Amino acid sequence: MQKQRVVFRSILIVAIMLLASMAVIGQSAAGSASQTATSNATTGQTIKVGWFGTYIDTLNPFLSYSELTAWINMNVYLPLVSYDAGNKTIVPALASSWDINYANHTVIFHLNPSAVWSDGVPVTSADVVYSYNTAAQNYSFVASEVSAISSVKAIGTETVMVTFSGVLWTMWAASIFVVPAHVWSTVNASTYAGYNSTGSQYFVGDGPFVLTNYVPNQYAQIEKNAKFFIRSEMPTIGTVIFEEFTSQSSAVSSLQAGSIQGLTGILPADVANFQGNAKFNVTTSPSIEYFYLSINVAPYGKGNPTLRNLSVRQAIAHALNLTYIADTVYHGYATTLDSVLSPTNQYYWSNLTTYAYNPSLANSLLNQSGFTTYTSGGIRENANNTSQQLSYTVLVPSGDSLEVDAANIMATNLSKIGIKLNVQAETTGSMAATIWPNLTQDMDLWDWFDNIQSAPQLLSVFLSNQVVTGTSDSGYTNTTYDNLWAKLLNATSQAQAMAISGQMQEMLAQQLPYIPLFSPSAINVYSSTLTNISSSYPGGPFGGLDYQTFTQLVVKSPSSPPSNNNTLYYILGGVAVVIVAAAAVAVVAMRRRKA
Amino acid sequence: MIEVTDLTVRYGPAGGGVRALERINIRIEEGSIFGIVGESGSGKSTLAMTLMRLLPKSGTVEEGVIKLDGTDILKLPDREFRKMRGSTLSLVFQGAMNTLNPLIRIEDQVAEPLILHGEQNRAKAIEKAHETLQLVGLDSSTWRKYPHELSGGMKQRAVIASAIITGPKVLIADEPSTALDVITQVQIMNLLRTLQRTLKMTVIFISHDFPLVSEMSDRIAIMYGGKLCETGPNALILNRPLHPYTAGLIDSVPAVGRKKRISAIQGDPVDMRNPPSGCRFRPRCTKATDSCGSFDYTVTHAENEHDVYCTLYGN
Amino acid sequence: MTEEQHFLKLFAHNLKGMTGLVIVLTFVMMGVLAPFVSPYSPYATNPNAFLLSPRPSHPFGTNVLGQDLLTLDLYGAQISLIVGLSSAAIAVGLGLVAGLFSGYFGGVVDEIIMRIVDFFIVIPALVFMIIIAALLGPSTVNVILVIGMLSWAPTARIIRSMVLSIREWPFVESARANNAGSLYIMFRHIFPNVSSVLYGNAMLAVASAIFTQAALVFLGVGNVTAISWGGIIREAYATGALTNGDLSYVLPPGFFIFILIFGFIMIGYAIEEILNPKLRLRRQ
Amino acid sequence: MSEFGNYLLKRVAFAILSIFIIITFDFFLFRLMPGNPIEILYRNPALTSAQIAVLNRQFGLNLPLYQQYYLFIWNSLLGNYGISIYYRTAVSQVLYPSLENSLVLLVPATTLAILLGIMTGRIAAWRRGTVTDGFLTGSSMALYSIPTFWLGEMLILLAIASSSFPVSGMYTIGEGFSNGFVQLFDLLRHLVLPLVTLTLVLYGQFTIIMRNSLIDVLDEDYISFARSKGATERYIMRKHAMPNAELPMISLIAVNLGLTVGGAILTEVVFNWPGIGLLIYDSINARDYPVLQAAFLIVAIAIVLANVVADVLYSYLDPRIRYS
Repeated sequence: MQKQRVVFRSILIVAIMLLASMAVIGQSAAGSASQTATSNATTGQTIKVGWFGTYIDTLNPFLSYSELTAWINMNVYLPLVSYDAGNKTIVPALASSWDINYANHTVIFHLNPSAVWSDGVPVTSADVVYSYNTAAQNYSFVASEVSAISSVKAIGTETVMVTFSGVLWTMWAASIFVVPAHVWSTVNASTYAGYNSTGSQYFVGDGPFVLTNYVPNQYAQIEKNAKFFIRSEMPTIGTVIFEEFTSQSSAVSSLQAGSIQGLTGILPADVANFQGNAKFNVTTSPSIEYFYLSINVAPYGKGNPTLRNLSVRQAIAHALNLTYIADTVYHGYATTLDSVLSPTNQYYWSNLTTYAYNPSLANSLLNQSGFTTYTSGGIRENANNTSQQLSYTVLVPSGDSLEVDAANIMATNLSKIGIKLNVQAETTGSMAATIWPNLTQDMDLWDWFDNIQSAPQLLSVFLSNQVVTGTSDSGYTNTTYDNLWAKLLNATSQAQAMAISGQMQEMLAQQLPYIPLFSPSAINVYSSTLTNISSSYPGGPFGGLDYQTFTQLVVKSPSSPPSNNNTLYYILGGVAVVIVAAAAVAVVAMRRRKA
Repeated sequence: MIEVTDLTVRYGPAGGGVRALERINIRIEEGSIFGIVGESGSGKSTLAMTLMRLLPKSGTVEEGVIKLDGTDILKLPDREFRKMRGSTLSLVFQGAMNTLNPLIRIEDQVAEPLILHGEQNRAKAIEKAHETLQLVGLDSSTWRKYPHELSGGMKQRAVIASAIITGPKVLIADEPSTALDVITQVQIMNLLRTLQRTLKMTVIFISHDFPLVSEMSDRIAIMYGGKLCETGPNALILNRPLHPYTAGLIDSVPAVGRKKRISAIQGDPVDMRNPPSGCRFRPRCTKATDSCGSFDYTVTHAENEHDVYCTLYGN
Repeated sequence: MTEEQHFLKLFAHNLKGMTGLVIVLTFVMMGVLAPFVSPYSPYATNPNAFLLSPRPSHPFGTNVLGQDLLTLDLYGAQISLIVGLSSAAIAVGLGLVAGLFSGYFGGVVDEIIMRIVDFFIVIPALVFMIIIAALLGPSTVNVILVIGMLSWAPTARIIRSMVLSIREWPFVESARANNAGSLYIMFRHIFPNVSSVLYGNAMLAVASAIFTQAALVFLGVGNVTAISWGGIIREAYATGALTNGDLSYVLPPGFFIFILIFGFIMIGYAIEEILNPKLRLRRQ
Repeated sequence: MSEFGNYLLKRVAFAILSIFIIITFDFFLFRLMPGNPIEILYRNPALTSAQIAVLNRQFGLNLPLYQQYYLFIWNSLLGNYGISIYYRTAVSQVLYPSLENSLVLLVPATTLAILLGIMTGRIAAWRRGTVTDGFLTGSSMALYSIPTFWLGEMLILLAIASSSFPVSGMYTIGEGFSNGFVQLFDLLRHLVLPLVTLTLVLYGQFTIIMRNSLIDVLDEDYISFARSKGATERYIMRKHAMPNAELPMISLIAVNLGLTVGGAILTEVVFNWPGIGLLIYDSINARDYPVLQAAFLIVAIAIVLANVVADVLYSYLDPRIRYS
């Protein structure tokens, strides 16, 4: 008769038990983390860095295209050479010296003899050969960076000879991480996630830190590598935790609450809140993020054909009030762009054709091209062919509200010269599906991360072979341009490479497949307990790609841990146990009374 | 003995609402069967509910006294009266289909009043329930069943068993057989009569079915529109109805051996929200006169405790 | 007094229903009058007046672009009402047709339709909507279609159960005996008798559509370029208005969504209460 | 009893059919929609067409549709959801931990909401028509109307202003917890805000369902009959009314699980709770089809199974079904 009570009660009990067991499972997962964390706790202080936007996808450096992964791997693996803080000069990393022979197209790297993996095994040329071969595999996401290499040979255990085609050798030498062959040869590099979730040893690396824990979608943790062989760059802090957030909001609130100490990507509108606060420091650095308006110029593309008219594109470029957008949307924390390479890139060419804000010039350009009549909605149309209307849709990633805002203002700008711009905010996935492979869009407002500052790699986006299933979202094709790229890859001097890339940038500036828009400043906020912060890297100290942030950083005063008063927890725990026990007794008593 | 004096019950707020019962006076002898007849809306179920003190929240007793063996049960504290409910006074419900809780076994439901009235030992209560079930004609195969497994007649027997298990003094049967087929109806009636005799209960039998009531009862009350029309011994009322409504009821019944044409009472039942002045039956009455409009329901005592409320009689 | 008049009279005396009606009408007015009463143009940006706190010139302050939040909040009523009403119309229309066919024809048709209904009732609708909206692309029309197409099942189930009983009523029998066509009987005879339930149901459908639209925009898969309350909340969430404690940014749009939904639910509940005094279970 | 067996068989058969429909649906939803999951990767300037071909092969996108379908069904049944496009590992590796985290939030929230809903629904029905009822029903409707994400944001505002509870995540990351207690309390502290949000928005509907269900039951004859037997109101509530009113709750709760999951997604996104809702949200942005497919599949199947369990439970508790 009381079956139902029993069932309801058991549902409740099962629910509670489930919760408890979940908690325990969650604990055990976290527990393994805390064990490794506590074991090394004496070696230094912990700092936590927040990150939002694109998460760690995989920690395998050959498969990842996440910026955060690149940042972590930078602290865990060494490339053959690297850059100094100004990002201009090549400095030794794994290789202590190198000999270049442009005539033979070879470079011979001499590895640092004291280089050693975190498990004690010496770093040898076999590791280099393994890594470069892996990077060249079909599945590798860095294959294009090593495409200029024709062979990698070990000449002895500490010397490697690489045969390459052109001057841009730094492009790969500084960006391909050398991984331990003795570990990686036991896994399938095409599916290996970059860590072994079952073993206690996550990573074997040769960088200043080793990865000690990683929970997808939540955090990754690196700790000082006691065996790091470049003693002068030995970090002073012990542990760095990269915590992933879904939104700026949750990251910023964690920063304010003191549970993370550094964060990039603070919105311009929020800067004022941190500037007046003694607990935080704010730095703004030039960003590697690069916003552009891509125009579908593909001859066969399904976008509005009027966009293939250069005068229309020029008119659009003249009509956009980029300074106003930078002021309104980014509150001044953005620089307007003129090239398809960001100004921080070594190959940025500054003497380019530019398009000043000039609506009347824009209007006359459109009048000259025959778009002289207007529809009832005030949209310009071709006087001879009224089906040609200057009405476009621009795709914008809905995830970035500032980009959407910018697009809306651009629509207002263009309406002044009789061009209708329809802003369509979509997830990046939907945008990709519209753009590739058929180029059905009119325009898209998107961004690149110009993350290889030492090479004009973004110029490859405009190659003809990128159009159908490549990176091109403008559909731009030009054989002269393609030939220049081939020449660039085979250039034999830095100056020659500079000149060619400048020529290519000028071609793009004249033909306008992209209208470069702006590069928002990277705004970093960090706790004022952190000192010796290097902010010379583009993107700022917590913007990724900065090797020196964690090797140089010093924690001034011990960051007070979030008030974890153990006694309080014991008391609370005791109270909870008493309450549960009392409830249990009450339940039993009640049942007995009923019976 | 039950004595109802000047009982007036209202639904709804004071000053407004509906008077479902007005100035009802009834005397029920101990050990007799008292029948109450009326169409729906006549107030007969309200009367039963008032006797059980189970009026819905909107219902209030405006005035009147109900005396059971000398105590005014309307004045008893709730707690005390609840002890009488189900032990001294029992109710058999109208609509046998839904009177039993679908989730509880028959024996448990029958035993429930015993447990509610202080029986500590469940096994004993169940045993008594089995006895009572047997008494009402349900054999052991039904005891552990659930209500939906029984037929309508069996369910009503179980309901009766549950009502009599405590050996109540008074059993109020409100339309106990309405939803049943004719044969089952007869069986239930016979059962009730037998039980009344063996257990020496006072039974108040309420129905809209005049022949059924008159067959069962020692005395009868006829109600219309919340008022009494006529009360008296069964035989007198059946043979010599005084009130035109009673006469109409009798005429509308087809009876074996009567040659007379059946005549239904013309008109619609009284609208209780807006009752006519004077006699409630006036708009439908064939013998209505002008004085009926100001009739104040003064009682006329005819012979042999045969009372009638009508302008045709008295003064 | 006709049945409609009787209904209206009861509704006019129903506190819940009238409260709901007043709320909804207020928001309708707000949407319609927004262009006339708004102090600013909803698109006017101002680089010198971003994230202002509330002040007489901007009662709710401004957003990151310097747009007046009061204006945006007023305009927000439009899309909520448009999406809410149109997708509810689709959902209720589909549910009605499915319910009528299922209940009237019975047999295999009924079995098939009811299995589909079961499927749609059980699946996690929001997950489904997020995925489809993300895949289809976020125009307002798409959002309306997605919400409408995925919310018809409860209506169908209720209509079917009503049709099952009405089908057996004498006037339907006699229409059938007179060789009336099935469609004719369904829409001429049965429909008027289920329409009353439909109204209550439709109100609740509007309420859930308004909620869903806001949720989709918040998650970034709705139409984020149109001015909507969900969009303002999303913006507040994304731009740190929350961490700054900008109440005037976050509070009004959410409050408006809440009150509007509440209004529709009250109306729906009142209609059900009137038509079914015993108050059966509400729409799931 | 054999009819009960038949009934069970029918329910299970329907569940299997539903699961099959869900799998099929899931498959075609993702294949027939515009866009190919690999396309999002086109934006990587480092990707060559040879690599795209490799990826297409890896994700089985180059096979004929019917083969993909066949493989998909087979793999789904085996719990093999393929490889995540974004994480480049087995989908189950990211899905299962998220699922677990979601349960930590969902189970207590739903349980609490149901218990509270039953409690207040009972009071409201009991005091039907009084001010108490009006207040409880009104506030339940209000809670039902509150947009989940907005309520969450309001709580975040409060929590930040009072710096009381953590507003993001599931536990303090990287904390060297000295013992299990501290760790559990850390989890509970993080659980507070999302739990309150989810419980509040779910609570309203359960109250109203319970109230209406109970009002129906309180009108039944057996309630009046029990009263005529001399039962106290408390006794009637406990013994007669509640069991009969709770019965339909069981299936209603199961049917409403879809809504519950919707609420959970919004809550997880707002509070950065690393559950399946957040995973879905992230996967939408990364267009990680295999993860989305698997997430949808697993949630839908879980709900179908919950409905079967509810049906069986219902029929076990309700003798009318059990024996007829």
